[in-house]
Amino acid sequence: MAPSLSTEVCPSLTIGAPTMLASGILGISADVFARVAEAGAGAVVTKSVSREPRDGYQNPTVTGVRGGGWLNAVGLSNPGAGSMAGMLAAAAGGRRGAPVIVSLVGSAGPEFEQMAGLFEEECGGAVAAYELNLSCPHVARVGLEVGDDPALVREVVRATKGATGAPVIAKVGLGSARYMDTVEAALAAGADAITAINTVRAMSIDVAAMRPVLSNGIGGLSGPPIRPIAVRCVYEIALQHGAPVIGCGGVSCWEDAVEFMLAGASAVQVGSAVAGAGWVGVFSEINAGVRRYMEDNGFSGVREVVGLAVQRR
Amino acid sequence: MAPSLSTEVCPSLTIGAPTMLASGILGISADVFARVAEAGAGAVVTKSVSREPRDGYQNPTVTGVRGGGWLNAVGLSNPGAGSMAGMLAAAAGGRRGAPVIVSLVGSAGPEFEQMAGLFEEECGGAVAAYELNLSCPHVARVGLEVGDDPALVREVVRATKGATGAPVIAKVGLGSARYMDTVEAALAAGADAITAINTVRAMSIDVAAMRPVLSNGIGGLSGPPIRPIAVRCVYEIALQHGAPVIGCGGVSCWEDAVEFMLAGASAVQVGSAVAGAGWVGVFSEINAGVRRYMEDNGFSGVREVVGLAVQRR
Amino acid sequence: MRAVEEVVQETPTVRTLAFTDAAMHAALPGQFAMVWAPGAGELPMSVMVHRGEGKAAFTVRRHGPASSGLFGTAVGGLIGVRGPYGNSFDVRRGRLLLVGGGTGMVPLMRLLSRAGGDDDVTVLIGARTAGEVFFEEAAGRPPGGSGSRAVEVSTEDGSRGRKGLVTAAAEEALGAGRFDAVYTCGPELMMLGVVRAATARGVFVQASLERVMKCGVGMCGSCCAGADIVCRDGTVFDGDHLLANPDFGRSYRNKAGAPEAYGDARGAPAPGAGIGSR
Amino acid sequence: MRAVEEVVQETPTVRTLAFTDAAMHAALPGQFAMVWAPGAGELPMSVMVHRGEGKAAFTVRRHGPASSGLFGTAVGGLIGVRGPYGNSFDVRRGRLLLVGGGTGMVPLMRLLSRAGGDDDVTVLIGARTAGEVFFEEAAGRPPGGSGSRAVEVSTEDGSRGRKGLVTAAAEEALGAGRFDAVYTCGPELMMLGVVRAATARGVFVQASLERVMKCGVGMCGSCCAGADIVCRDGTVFDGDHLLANPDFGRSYRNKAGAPEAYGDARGAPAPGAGIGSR
Ligand SMILES: Cc1cc2nc3c(=O)[nH]c(=O)nc-3n(C[C@H](O)[C@H](O)[C@H](O)COP(=O)(O)OP(=O)(O)OC[C@H]3O[C@@H](n4cnc5c(N)ncnc54)[C@H](O)[C@@H]3O)c2cc1C
Ligand SMILES: Cc1cc2nc3c(=O)[nH]c(=O)nc-3n(C[C@H](O)[C@H](O)[C@H](O)COP(=O)(O)OP(=O)(O)OC[C@H]3O[C@@H](n4cnc5c(N)ncnc54)[C@H](O)[C@@H]3O)c2cc1C
Ligand SMILES: Cc1cc2nc3c(=O)[nH]c(=O)nc-3n(C[C@H](O)[C@H](O)[C@H](O)COP(=O)(O)O)c2cc1C
Ligand SMILES: Cc1cc2nc3c(=O)[nH]c(=O)nc-3n(C[C@H](O)[C@H](O)[C@H](O)COP(=O)(O)O)c2cc1C
Ligand code: FES
Ligand code: FES
Repeated sequence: MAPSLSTEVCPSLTIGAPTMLASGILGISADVFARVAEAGAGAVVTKSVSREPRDGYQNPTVTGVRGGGWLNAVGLSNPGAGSMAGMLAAAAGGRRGAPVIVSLVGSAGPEFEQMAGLFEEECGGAVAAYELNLSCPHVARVGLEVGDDPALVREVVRATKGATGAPVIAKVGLGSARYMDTVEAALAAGADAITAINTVRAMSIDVAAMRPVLSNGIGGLSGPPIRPIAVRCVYEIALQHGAPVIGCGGVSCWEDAVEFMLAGASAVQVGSAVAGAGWVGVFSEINAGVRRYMEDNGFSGVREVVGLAVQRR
Repeated sequence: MAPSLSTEVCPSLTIGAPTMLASGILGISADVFARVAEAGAGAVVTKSVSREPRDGYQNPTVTGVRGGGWLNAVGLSNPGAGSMAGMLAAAAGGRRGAPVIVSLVGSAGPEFEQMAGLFEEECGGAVAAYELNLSCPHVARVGLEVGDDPALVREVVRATKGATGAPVIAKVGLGSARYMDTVEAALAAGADAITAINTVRAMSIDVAAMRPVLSNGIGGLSGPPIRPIAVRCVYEIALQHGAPVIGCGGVSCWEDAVEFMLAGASAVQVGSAVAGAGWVGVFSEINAGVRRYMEDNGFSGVREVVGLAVQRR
Repeated sequence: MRAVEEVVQETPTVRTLAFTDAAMHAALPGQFAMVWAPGAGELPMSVMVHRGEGKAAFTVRRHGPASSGLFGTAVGGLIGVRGPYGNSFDVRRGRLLLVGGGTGMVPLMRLLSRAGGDDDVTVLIGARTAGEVFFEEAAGRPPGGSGSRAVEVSTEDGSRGRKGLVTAAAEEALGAGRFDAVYTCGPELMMLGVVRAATARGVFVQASLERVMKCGVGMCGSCCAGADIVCRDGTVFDGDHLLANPDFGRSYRNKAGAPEAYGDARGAPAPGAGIGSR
Repeated sequence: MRAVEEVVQETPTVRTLAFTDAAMHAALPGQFAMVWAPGAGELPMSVMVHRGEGKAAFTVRRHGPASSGLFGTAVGGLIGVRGPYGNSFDVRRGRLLLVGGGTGMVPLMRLLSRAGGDDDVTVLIGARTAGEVFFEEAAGRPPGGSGSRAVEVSTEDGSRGRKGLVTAAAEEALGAGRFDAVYTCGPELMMLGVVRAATARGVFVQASLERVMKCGVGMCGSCCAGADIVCRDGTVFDGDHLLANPDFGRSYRNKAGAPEAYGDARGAPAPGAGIGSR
């Protein structure tokens, strides 16, 4: 029997393939979500939405990095929770494709509570889970500034949990505090899973222009450069907490996906790799590779792979 | 007039070229230091030495990363401060080449004081500066575990300063606390300059072996992947403190070196890049490129380049 | 970064900046670049042809902060150029109709440079007023072979060429003669008119869409239109595909990513509506 | 990772593990790989020849934890292989003398496979006792051309071949005949003897050094000898260069990187001294 790609992300969320579209990637259109699902993604995560729409920063907001990877500071431009909820509600009728995970970003509990409440009201059935962005590294008062404050993390997770019965996933990153404190606070407050990691605070300076490339100066590094850092975090979280983890950071081929699974991730998110030659074809390529790996090694399901490298050297 | 490559690292340390050999790279032999100096390095930093010799971890201790960069956990293997001091003393007679910066690693003030005292006694004149490794990410009780504790950082810097009149450089990295606290503590305690950054805690898992590659499991990521992170740190330190900074992390060509200088570094360290095709030839290649850049842009010295991108977007 | 080597003033508000870049020189007609004017911003720009080995250019209209920064770059000034991105026009042979509005003429000029010497090409240029017409002479330069080049200008105020919208000129041309292919670039409602007119007559037509673009490589999603990612699926689309796209001529995503309607949606074309100032 | 395809028991404590790897197959004589036995460790290993397209092998003596892990890898077991690293022997034509001790025979076997069919090669194999001799037959296989292959074994206990150290056999061979080049690999004090003997007679000689190796790529410095970085400048060095290296035959860096003396430094060769068990 061919091994199954389906994976239990956390007890209340099982998806058909272990590759998800990461937040902020092609993430504002339900039509595009359907297309990414057809391309093989087991779930799609929306762009992080805030209570009010945000224009974000001026271009340059995205730049390739010499030596590999991407740097971005789009500044959390997003149409706002209301617009996103409306779009998902409209799309829910003729719904095709994979579960949609809504990413929320904000500064305090009440905002998250309001937004989750709004989605539940407008399109509750269409939201498979909420991912809380506690880790965007380049926007003031949100993201890492929340994630770096364990008390605030608890407040935000509790507020979201209070507004929905859907699983709540905390997305953590490397900030200026111990990221493990963020993980602990989120889990203590009831988070169902952890996504690790977001982009890493970084900068590119153009030597001819003699100034930072991004209009915001500092941005977030993504792509292959951060993969070994992300794998380490997934491994540490799995080792210390045995909690459900979604791996994110630099996944661009099946080996990367399997590496995260061995480290303890029950699914991976794919972000910058869609900029590669295969574009959204990267999902089916990764899925096929993961399936082949399971076949070749006699695994019947993803669960058997997850965490195999933990405590094994 | 051709621009000069010489650079003032900090008021009490001026070197002939802005590229240094990073600590832990080819760093245990005075004969090799002389050779690296001939290859163009403006200074060499020794392997971090501890009070007692350390065997370090078993192989695999170094591994290339799929997609770029290196991961290592050599476990601070080093011959000990006594052996290193003896070697430098013996070499000091027929001394050729660039200034030698001695890297020290330990857990508390007295250790640093003792080691610096020993070097001062045995070969004081041969030591151009001390670099304190407050940032090795994969050995217990030293490195980041010291760097993450600002009180300990102050103690260690003061202890070293008390034992020598030579400049003391604090090498910081991304640990689990705010690295800027480490910078602030080190500067407050009298550090003459900051080296940023060390390797970043990371991991590689082999999908066929289904286990971490390094015998220590977790190691430190170096090379091009960490450059944008390191540039960001140098920029932040220059912006917030205006302190002398030495850039380290992923420098492999002259553009990288200039990028760090524009971000505020008065010199750069080159580590993993010596594993490249040009090997130790990388120093003269970078120096030549930096000189050409200064010529093309009408700069007469390194100082005019340093920090140009700070507060400029 | 590329140094600007030559600046041509096309109209008081439009300039062409030429530079050397092998990849841009080789760009296909319709492809674009992300162009950075340091300190001012980065914008998507169609790659313009420029004579000379390895040369290329951008033709920019001064408008907001980023385009003004680019417009103001003098000879010797540096611009950042990444790309070329996107697909390109399917350049057919025979009788071709090109319909351009404003800087929408840029990709059409590159297309024209790839047209065969034996092809008969009619170029319709739309502008508000005489002073805003550019590329008229270059578009009319006779080809090497047996083919022909005809250029007709439409201005809204009638100060040059025929008075009225260029869509009217396109309707007329399509009614009067047989064309093998139609290509259009300009304000979206103009393109909607041209695509409809050509499709109604069963003529192959392609249009190049404009959207907010941040990455240019199919990652950020800012450029989406319906299920299409314009920077990667496009910017050039076939007419029938566009007419099936619920957003074409109707709405675009603003900087926040929220849908915004084009003026009088699917109604009469209104030049200048939509994003950008192209 | 590579799957082991074949295991050959050379002696009770030495095995050859063959696998498929194009880069290792193409390795030059003297080059080495970093070989990982998961869970046991990673070691530098000379690349051994193996018949068949794309095949290569390692020949390992069981000793400490890492070599025992590798030795114990069965057919189908996985090993990690990175490289090939280092330089290689300068393979000359004519009358060649190869002097190997223990697993130092491995790079010499690859060298032998590159020797010309018309070359006359004498191979001197040193071992402690008869049961530890291997590659004797393979080394003696006649070449394709007009050349010859002569193999002479020395054992310390005289249980096979001549009794005594292989350095004595080398001295004798060098005294008896004219050689165009001498190549040696094995315990460092053995190599010191061979290098001295050849140099004294003005014969070109090369030796392959063994040091503690962590990276294999000239980065970590663990393999330094004098001003040489053995993994990158070597492992093969010319005799005169070695005799000018203050560490050759005298000291090596232990795992901490501190210098340690070879037994009776620069004195009589003592097989087995130094790092590793090669
Ligand atoms: C594929 C493509 C090709 C184009 N080719 C040309 C061309 O050849 N010549 C030309 O003059 N114009 C072209 N444009 C339009 C151009 O990109 C700008 O939209 C236009 O110049 C207006 O910019 P502005 O600075 O005047 O901004 P405004 O319209 O005043 O907007 C303010 C700011 O918004 C941002 N912004 C505006 N438009 C965009 C956009 N499309 N994507 C991302 N950010 C934006 C910029 O930061 C700008 O400064 C093209 C657009 C696309 C999508
Ligand atoms: C270029 C080169 C080629 C070699 N080729 C061969 C070969 O073809 N066949 C063969 O059997 N041996 C070869 N060796 C020797 C081999 O690398 C080991 O030194 C030897 O196998 C002993 O390892 P051990 O596990 O028995 O360790 P011990 O000698 O017991 O040492 C204990 C541990 O130290 C570490 N260690 C030992 N030697 C080294 C080393 N050189 N570098 C880094 N770490 C080390 C390992 O973790 C080892 O398990 C070669 C060595 C070099 C430098
Ligand atoms: C252009 C861009 C926009 C992003 N926007 C968001 C976002 O809105 N919310 C979020 O949680 N992460 C965002 N991210 C981070 C990604 O979701 C992901 O965590 C990161 O890119 C690392 O994964 P990758 O290496 O696969 O790209 C964004 C990343 C990129 C490149
Ligand atoms: C094999 C290896 C050993 C290292 N050992 C040390 C060390 O002993 N002390 C130290 O401060 N940094 C050590 N480092 C870190 C480097 O000095 C440098 O900070 C890091 O590699 C980033 O620079 P790079 O990207 O140029 O390699 C080591 C790095 C490597 C790769
Ligand atoms: S501009 Fe980013 S996806 Fe098109
Ligand atoms: S083994 Fe690392 S430098 Fe030679």
